[in-house]
Amino acid sequence: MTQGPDAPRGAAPAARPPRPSLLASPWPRLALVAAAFAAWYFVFPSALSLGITLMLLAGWATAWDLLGGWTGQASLGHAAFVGLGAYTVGVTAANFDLAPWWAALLAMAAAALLALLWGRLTFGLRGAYFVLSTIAIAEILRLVAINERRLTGGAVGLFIFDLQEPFGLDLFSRHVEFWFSLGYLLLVLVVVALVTRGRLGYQMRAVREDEASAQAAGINPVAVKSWAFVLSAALTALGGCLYGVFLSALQPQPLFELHLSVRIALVAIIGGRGTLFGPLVGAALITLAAELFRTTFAQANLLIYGLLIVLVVLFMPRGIMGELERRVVRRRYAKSARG
Amino acid sequence: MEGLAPFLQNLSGGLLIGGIYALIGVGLSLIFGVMRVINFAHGEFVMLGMYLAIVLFVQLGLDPYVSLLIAAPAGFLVGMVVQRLVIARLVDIPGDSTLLVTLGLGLVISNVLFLVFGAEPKSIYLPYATRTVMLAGIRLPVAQLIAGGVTLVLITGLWLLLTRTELGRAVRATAQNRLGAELVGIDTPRIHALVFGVGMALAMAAGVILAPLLFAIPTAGASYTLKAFVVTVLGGLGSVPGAIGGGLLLGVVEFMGASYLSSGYRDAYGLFAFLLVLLLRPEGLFGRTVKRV
Amino acid sequence: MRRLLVPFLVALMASGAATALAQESVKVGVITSLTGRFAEFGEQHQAGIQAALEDVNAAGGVNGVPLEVVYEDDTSEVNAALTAAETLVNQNLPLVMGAYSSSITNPLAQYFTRQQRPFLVFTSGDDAITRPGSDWVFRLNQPSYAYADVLFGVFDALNEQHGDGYLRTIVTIHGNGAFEVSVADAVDEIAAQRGYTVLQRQDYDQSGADFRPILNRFKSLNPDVVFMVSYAADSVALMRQIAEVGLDAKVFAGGAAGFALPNFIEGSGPAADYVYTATMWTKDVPYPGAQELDDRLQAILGRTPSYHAAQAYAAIITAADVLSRAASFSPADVREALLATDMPDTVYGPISFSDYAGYRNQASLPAVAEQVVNGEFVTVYVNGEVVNEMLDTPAWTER
Amino acid sequence: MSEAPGAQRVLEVIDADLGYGDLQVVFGVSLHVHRGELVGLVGGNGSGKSTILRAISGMIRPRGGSILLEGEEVGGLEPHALALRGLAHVPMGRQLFPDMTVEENLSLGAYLPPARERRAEGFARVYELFPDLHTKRREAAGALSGGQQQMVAIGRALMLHPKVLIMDEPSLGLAPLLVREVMQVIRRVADTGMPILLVEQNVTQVLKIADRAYVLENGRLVLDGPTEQLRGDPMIRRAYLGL
Amino acid sequence: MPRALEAEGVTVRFGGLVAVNGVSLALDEGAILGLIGPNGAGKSTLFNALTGYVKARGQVSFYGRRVDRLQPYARTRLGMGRTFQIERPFEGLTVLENVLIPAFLRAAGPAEAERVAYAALEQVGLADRALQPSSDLNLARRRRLELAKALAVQPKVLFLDELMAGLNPPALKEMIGFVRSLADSGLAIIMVEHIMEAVTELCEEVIVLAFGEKIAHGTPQVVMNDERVVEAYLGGADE
Repeated sequence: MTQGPDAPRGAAPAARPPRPSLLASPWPRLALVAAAFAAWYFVFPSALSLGITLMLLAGWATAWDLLGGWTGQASLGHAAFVGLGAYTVGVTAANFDLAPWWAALLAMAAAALLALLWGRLTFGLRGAYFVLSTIAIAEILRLVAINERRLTGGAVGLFIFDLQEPFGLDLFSRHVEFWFSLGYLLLVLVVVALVTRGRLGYQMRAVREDEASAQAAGINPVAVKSWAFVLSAALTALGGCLYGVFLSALQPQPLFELHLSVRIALVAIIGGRGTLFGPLVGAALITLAAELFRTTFAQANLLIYGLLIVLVVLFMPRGIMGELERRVVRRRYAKSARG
Repeated sequence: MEGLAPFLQNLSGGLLIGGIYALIGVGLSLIFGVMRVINFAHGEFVMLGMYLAIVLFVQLGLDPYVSLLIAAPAGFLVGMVVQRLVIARLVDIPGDSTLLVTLGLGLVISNVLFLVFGAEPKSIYLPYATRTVMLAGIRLPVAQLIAGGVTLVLITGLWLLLTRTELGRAVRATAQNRLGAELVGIDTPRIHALVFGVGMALAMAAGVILAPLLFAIPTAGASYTLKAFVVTVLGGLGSVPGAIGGGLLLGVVEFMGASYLSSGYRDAYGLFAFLLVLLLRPEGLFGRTVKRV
Repeated sequence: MRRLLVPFLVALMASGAATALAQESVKVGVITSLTGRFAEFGEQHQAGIQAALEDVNAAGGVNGVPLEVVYEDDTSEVNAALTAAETLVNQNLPLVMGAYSSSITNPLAQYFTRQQRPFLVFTSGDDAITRPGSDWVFRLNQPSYAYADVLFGVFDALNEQHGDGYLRTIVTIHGNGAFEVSVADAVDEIAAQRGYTVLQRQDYDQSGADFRPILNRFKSLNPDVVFMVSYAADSVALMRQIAEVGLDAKVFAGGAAGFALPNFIEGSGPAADYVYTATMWTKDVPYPGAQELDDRLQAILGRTPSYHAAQAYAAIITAADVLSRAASFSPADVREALLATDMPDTVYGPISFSDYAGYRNQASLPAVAEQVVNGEFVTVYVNGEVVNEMLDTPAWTER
Repeated sequence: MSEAPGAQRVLEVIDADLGYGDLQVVFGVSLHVHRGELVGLVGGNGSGKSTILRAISGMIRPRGGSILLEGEEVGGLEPHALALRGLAHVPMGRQLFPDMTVEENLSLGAYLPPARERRAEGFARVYELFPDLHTKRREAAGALSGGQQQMVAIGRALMLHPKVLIMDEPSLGLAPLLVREVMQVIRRVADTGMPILLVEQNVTQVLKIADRAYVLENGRLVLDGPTEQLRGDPMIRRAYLGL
Repeated sequence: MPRALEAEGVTVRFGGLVAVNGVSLALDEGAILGLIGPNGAGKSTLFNALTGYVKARGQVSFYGRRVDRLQPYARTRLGMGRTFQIERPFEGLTVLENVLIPAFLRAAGPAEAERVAYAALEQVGLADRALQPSSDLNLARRRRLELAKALAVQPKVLFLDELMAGLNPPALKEMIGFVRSLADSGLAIIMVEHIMEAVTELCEEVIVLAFGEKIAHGTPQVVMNDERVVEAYLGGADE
């Protein structure tokens, strides 16, 4: 029992082949992503808005995936955090002339707090019940944003006219926004890469796979889910801040909509839940396809979400990157078994 | 103090709209009870029913209450096909795959409706749709009364089907103990297809009934899905009588909230009730505490 | 991903190449909703633009060069609109116009202001677009304030006819979108100025098509005027339910797009009768060529045009006029030309841009009031004058 | 009621190899049930009894050997196909429909068309065997005592008018007093001429009521024969206690 | 020998049914305690009560510290490791990742966790399959993986729930030897087991449960000859 099938009992540990490590570095691929988007800036200088919306959606989906993919608690209420981020920048800039970087910190803290409370209340719920509660909570926030005019400007909305400039950068310039969005996307990817390679990341996976077994590994599922939710919410809200500046005119309808929550979730699922780059791939696929269809196939752009998600769930249940990674894992094992 | 008559007026209004909520919710609940599938495309099937009623009215001049006879069987067939082609492949897979697939189906349906009918809201005008009758000082709208009546008939029919027929017993048996059902020779996959069909027939029937009352908008399905969830969670997921109670309750809560508090938060009242029930009594207000169906 | 990217690149480059190639025409950009939930208005816009281009180019275009429109579809969504705006800005078009929904036009206005490019709004009514406004944003259509203003003109005229005190109290019900809220705000503002009392103001959430709780409440208040602000679907549901609940008032006023569309009458049936509605343009307005334009639009669309088509028509002829006068096509010069606009005789009324009542670069056109009579819209009030008889609204029990 | 020479075999398992995934649990087991016979299949925990039963009732597919019902191969058929052919199963844990009445539960036993036509006859037979159920026929099955629930489970199986009845651990989870009661019920059913294969851990009781028995140990048959011969056989002790 | 685990009057009720009734037991460091009894006797329920997976009345102490109010994960952290009767690998993960998860409990960082995980995998002979998806493992290897996961938390008391079931004779022999070596290294082990061969070889002490009650306690030889035990196994209810 204390040895592999072939090794004789008591074989010196030095005789075994070098251990293959799991901790293959994600950094080269991250650098590739950074380079690709940087290239976008120079190759398509006339499509910066598209790049910004893509990177923001990818960032949200990657952040969503911390909770929905790595921890297995799908949420259909993440638009609430996008809206929270955008409105925090808008409200603080309009009323207190607060610098946007402080507003971003405030938004992240507020989102984290909301997630903590929200999680405390709902993590006892299982499966579908949790999903339903996320929809309900985001809906309620939308109604609050509409009805509490003094704070949010209500349906007419809130306009961001002036923002303090960090290092003399005009935050309203698409060029500056592009690099900030890229920075945001990379930040989210780095955070997710670090988290998922470490203790918390493995605890999240354990909770996703089997809570009882996770407890047997000494993991407190509620604590792990709360951490995942808090991180996911704070990162989503940070992207929401950028989006708020990008729009400069904030209205409850597009920001808090169920539609946005659904889009964030579906992008991550199509790309591959529980993979570092899956949400990014999903966002890129969907955004670019929608842009193509916008200019060529006109109306069908929302249809593709529906069709893709049905096809992915039926035929690629792990999503695009999930299936790819699984193949890589199998191949790597086959190689290590041969070598 | 506004007096008793307005209160009764509001109560009756809430109950009438609640009846329709119940009809939307009961199909969702039935499907969950038997198959453990949360159907996120439910509201889109309601929309499908509305559009079918509109097309039949515009093309053939059929009164919506007559087109029920076409819509319900059509819903049944479509539901069976969807279940067989898509959901049956996923029923035994744990996790949220059926939830996602129905979410995707909903998007497909609403966008196809959109491509066919455009974004412009569609409605049909029936002369009796604005008539009312007075009953003990309360004004009751004729269209809603008819809708309530049809709802009553449909839900009673469903109830009789479930309790008085061989098939209904088989459905309940499958819901309560699938292994037991298979052992007595019930073809449970067939029951699943059937139940999904019935659920969709009810959803489309609800759409038809709503057609003279409301406008059809391709993208409105999601809000009906949400209503259906609220109804079923209030009543207890999987419980048919619970869905009726939940629907009526939701109607009254919304109506009273809009009347006496603020109408802007109308939808929020239902959602608050929903969250409270979810947190404090997840088995639903009308469900039993011990046993799950 | 690679397979998708390639055609995408090709498309992007093609669009760039197209602008570089053809300089034998003057191009202006139009951002509108060709698809998505506002597509029906995009269609109206296209019809108006088509008619206007025919006229402009028949009359020699822009100083002899034909005028051309580059359409960008915003798919009824704000992200796509901003992407489209960037595309147009990068093509260095002298003027961009748009869009239908205020929720899309607001962020667009912010964007063009930041880019310091002129932007001409011709349909969105939200006050906030030009109040406070900016140097770069111009609007030729009436702001939401005008919707309320024209109906108060009707109320004043009715008070004059029936003696003071005929109409004093108002209840307002409105949707919670940006536009509806801003009309309802205008109602509060004007009522306070002119001595009316708003007894109650209620909003409702999107497609919350059951208004009975609100209407029951209104009924107990016995208002003189029921002021409604909502889009198409809701306007029909509202009138049907008002009839059903038996809410009586001396005036039912519909202060938004929904009530002025043919759909409203089709959907509401006889319940639509006697309702006053505000609209921005009709074939009956006392401007030259209104009837002919209406006929042409009808021919292009194959159905009754809405005022949005006329607004789009006005936008194109304004653009042609502005560009003909502009010293160059640089943003600053086009802006100067816009400021100097003075077109007294357009089919949409006199167009010039000025600052007034807190607005900036806003055309000051009055709106038009109609009343539904026997299932037809009848123009009753234009430019402060009663042009047709205004009928009293009978109680529901007497209809 | 011992084996009559030439009596027809209603149910026969020949040289079955069974298991789950890559785990083989049962090795080359053969057994049979004659008409009118109550046969016990006994063995300790994890000896493979339930696996054999699952294979017979179609819940798992045998990987080797055959299963014959009245001489016809039925290995690999789905449970409801087996039910149609006259094999009724009283499952472990009873698997009743708890929110339905006793009568509805019984009625569902005759769900399949051939039995449906003889439903009245079935009710009469079950109520005669179990008068208690008749008095409780309007009560929810979930509200009955464990012993009564077991009667409902047996009754439900009988409603099928089966050719053979197989029972999986009917005594599991029951208090000692109820175990005896249930065993007597099973004997009574057998006395009506119904062939029964009884899979049971409680060897003492089985050896008391059954006509014949097979003893399993670690997935292999170690002993079989008429129960009077088996009682007191030390092999049984060994099979159970590993001593 | 320090007392590793002590339970006093543990009682579990499911609705009206008493699944475990007032069971007490004690376990010393380095000892192996067997828990046996017929199907449905309440062995697994008792296990779940001791490790915190079901609500129970009564006292449970771990090295003198009361743990009966603690959540399962908290008991694991103190040093109570367990396997599950139906082995539950984290299906979506590789073998190494499966063991990495519990290994993180006492490791300072990923590198150390990986070392601990490899050590556990080597102990059970799965190191060469570290990168295989765990869903591809056969039953015997899944068992070993289950054991490696329990070992990776570096427990002081190990709960083994039917670890031997379904193993073929050579694998069984190997597993018995392995469990013995674990006890020799100072681990206290409590095992639910049906394979009598394993029980008699490993346990110096066994507790017999029937109908939720402790009916016998002693060495395997003594217990197995106890008439009440024999009756419980062969089915009592005899006059």
